[in-house]
Amino acid sequence: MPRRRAGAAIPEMFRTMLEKPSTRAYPYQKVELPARFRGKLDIDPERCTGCQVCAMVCPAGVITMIDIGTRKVGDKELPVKRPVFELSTCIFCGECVDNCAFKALEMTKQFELATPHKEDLTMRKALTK
Amino acid sequence: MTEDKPPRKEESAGLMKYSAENLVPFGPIHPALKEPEYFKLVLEGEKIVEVIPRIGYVHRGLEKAAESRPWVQNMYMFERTCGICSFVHSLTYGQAVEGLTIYEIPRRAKFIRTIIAELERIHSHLLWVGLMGHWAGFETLFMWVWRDREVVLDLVEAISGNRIHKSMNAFCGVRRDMPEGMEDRIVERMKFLVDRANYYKGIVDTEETMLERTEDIGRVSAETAEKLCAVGPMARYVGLRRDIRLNDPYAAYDEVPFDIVTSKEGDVHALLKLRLDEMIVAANMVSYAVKHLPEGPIRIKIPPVIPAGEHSSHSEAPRGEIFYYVKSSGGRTPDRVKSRQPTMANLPTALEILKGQTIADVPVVLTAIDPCFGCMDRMSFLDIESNRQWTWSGEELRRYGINYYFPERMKMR
Amino acid sequence: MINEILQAIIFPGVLFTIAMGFLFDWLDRKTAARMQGRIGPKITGPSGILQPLADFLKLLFKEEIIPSHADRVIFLFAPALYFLAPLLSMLFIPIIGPTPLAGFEFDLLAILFLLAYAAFVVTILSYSSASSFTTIATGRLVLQYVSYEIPLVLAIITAALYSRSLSVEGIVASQSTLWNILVMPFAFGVYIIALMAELEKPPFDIPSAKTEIVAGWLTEFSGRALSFLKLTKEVGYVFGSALAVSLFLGGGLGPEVAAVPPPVLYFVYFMVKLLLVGFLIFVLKTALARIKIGQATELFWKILTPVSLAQIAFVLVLIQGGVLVAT
Amino acid sequence: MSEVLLQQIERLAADAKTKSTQLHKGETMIEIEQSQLKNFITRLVNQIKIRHLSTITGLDLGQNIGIIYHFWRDRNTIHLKTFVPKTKPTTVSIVDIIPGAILYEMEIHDMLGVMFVGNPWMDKKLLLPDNWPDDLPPPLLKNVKPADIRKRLGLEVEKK
Repeated sequence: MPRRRAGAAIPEMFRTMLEKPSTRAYPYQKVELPARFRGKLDIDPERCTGCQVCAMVCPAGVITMIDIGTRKVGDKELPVKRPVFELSTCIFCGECVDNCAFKALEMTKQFELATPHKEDLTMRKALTK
Repeated sequence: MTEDKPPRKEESAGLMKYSAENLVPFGPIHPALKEPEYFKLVLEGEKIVEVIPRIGYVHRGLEKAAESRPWVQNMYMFERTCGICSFVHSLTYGQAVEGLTIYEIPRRAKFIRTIIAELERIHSHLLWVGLMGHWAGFETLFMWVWRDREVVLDLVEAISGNRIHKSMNAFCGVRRDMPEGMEDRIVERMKFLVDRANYYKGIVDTEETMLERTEDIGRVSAETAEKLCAVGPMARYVGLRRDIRLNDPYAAYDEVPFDIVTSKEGDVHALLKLRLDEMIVAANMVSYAVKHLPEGPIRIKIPPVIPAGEHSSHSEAPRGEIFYYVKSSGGRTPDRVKSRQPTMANLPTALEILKGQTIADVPVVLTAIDPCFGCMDRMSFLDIESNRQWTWSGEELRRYGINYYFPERMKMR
Repeated sequence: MINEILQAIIFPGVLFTIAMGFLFDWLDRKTAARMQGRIGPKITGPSGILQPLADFLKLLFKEEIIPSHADRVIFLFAPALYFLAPLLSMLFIPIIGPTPLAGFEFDLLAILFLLAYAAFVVTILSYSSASSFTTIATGRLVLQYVSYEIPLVLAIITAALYSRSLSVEGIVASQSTLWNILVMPFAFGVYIIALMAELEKPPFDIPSAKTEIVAGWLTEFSGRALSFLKLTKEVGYVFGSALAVSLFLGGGLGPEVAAVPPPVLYFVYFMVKLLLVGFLIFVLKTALARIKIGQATELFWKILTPVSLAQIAFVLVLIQGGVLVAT
Repeated sequence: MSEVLLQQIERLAADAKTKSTQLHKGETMIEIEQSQLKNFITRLVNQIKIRHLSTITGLDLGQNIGIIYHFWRDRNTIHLKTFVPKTKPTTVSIVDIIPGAILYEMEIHDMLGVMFVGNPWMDKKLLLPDNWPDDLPPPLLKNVKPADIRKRLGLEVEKK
């Protein structure tokens, strides 16, 4: 049993004092993000075909498909759908990105998403196309 | 005496034998508890003779929700049962579901699962050691330990892309491979963590004030702990060799050499040292697994329909045994998912330890089991109080509050 | 006359003391942060030096809530009474010269009285807010007070005995050749430990242990009262360290200022010693975990009281034997 | 080791006039009559020394409520399954054999309404809110919809 004494941490305290502090002064000093960081979801409207796979796998119900018109396949009229993202409920799992066969979805490095208006986090980018 | 008063509804029947003066509430909001839980302490003077738990303040109804969601979505939902041991939840749920399929998990995926699970254990244990310092009033230990915890979190972030909810698991594999060229960095960081853990062991062993707070507190006999089905560090600190990694290996635990740590002392001080020792073991396991990572695929894609059947799986989370039971009727959604968290299993032991202690020891003992009440509460249904208040306007809420606390003032208006 | 009033109000009187309180708060936070690997205050002023002032002002403008069960009179006025104690005591400490602002022949007794007075005010203050947390805190406060009071007074008395004076001025003057700490190191140690208990610094932050009883006796206070209570604690910190400097470290005396000290050098010496004593407390406070009230009582009664009694006996033997008599 | 354990379990199951099925490697499912349950668990604990109860699962099986006791030792998991009719959901408590089961039984009582005779805390709620009405069905039954319960309690939050 080692000797009991009060103040066993003092030598280490002085050593720590001489070292560089480990705090990162975040808003003043930007954080370096790792290559795999999963931030805000982004969509490339050019590539999206409206196949609905992302909406099916999303665990948080972020993605809803909206009809934006119809197209003719043979003699049938089929609806054309595009996703709308309710990013305020996104859990950043990246399952939709993994499942997108057309590589239309992507997780950006953007993480400063706080906003006073919830509507700001609704992404309707794909609808405009 | 209070006999002539009608008992309040919540304390009816079973508690009649205790008079109201002997009941001391602990929680739901208490500075020692980071999450809302409620314990009714029945006292005899300063001594506690009976503790009645009342959990369920942060329940979200996960098990019911799981029955209406596809298998894959459930994995992410169960990962969010807990913010600290998130990976091991998805791992166990994944294993339970994988047992129903015919696919074999690739060996590389097993190793990656082991690495992440052990990193998570280091992170969880460091968190607990830091919190123990915080609760004992030793802020410096708290700050240092949490600073070192960043090392693990940064590694996890580099591997999985996120610090807490890793979303690494998929059925029959993992979603992301280990990044290129991380091996040296991980081994070097693990060495650093082993050094730090050894240093902290020295501190908790020699620092007089820390010893005075932790020694001889929270004792329980091995027989009692075994009878009460304690799991994880709570079982090992009284000498039970109960560790699922060793008893029933999953992932790559049968290929990575390690030995579990047990202690005979059975007090909070022993628990502190045991957790630091386990951290060292885990760090060595990570180093070994990274060096011996086999080549091969990391994932097999499986169809979204899981064959009918029932299967269970358990694994060793940082806090103890996590248990999942799944029943499938061959559809896209599970029939039943049962999940049992380690805090739930350790609670009877904690209640047993509390009996006979004084009120001053309640926070220390409850902390010792590393409670994660958020995990335990995954099960129930609706938070009636808060929901009802939610629909009120601010003025209504204020009036309700005044009426609740000062009914006489409301009458005067 | 004007000069004296200005001295009492601005320098080295009330305003200076309060400013020192803020400085000590900042130093405390900054050193503790650096020892724990953090940065500490950073934004307000250079290196965050104005942060304590900003905190004080912010609290000053916050809403004040009075609990319905509280004793309103005591709850509202006792913070002001408490604030007076260290401020008044500070006037007896010689800071810019060997003569304090308001010294008299038995001012050490006045200081002892003010120490007891502060403890008494805190106790009724805590008791007046009448919540379960403050009730526990009151019990702990009183128990802690009766534990540390005896060693603290014994340590102070040791210095007075050896210097054969009951005024701070006299004690400081008697140390021109030999500082008291060299004769009575144990008394100094006991004084520092008892001072930490008085200031409720870890490991003696038992009456305000935040993880056990929220904020202890401060729990029910808010707004103006809270800002002044916090300031009082910091000023008490300055006063306690200043008293240690005067009693054991020779006040502002040092090389070149033995006989007729020029005020500037005296002040510089005093401040350096003051900061050193403050730093000693910062280090101890950062290095230790909180102990339980029973253990604190045991420490003071079973260990520190005998130690300070032995120290007094040792000093008496020195005086009787004619060895090392102070000038 | 594992083989011996398996044989012992099978012998025990044969004694109880029920049969054990191998679910997967190391997992044994034993369906057992309610009346035999306590006897079986006593022997499991005392003779084979399988003392650790992982948890108790309750599940809605339509006509019946299934209660599964999950035990394990080393690489063997044993699921003991009994059935309780929904019309009279009462069974015996095993708290006197395994005291650690107390919270699990309370949980099933809250969630599926099964009464465990012999559990001292059966009159208390563990997870459900204190103001949960007595006439509401237990929430984990299959025919109970979360939306219905919300409506019944008047909690339906109107959407803007």
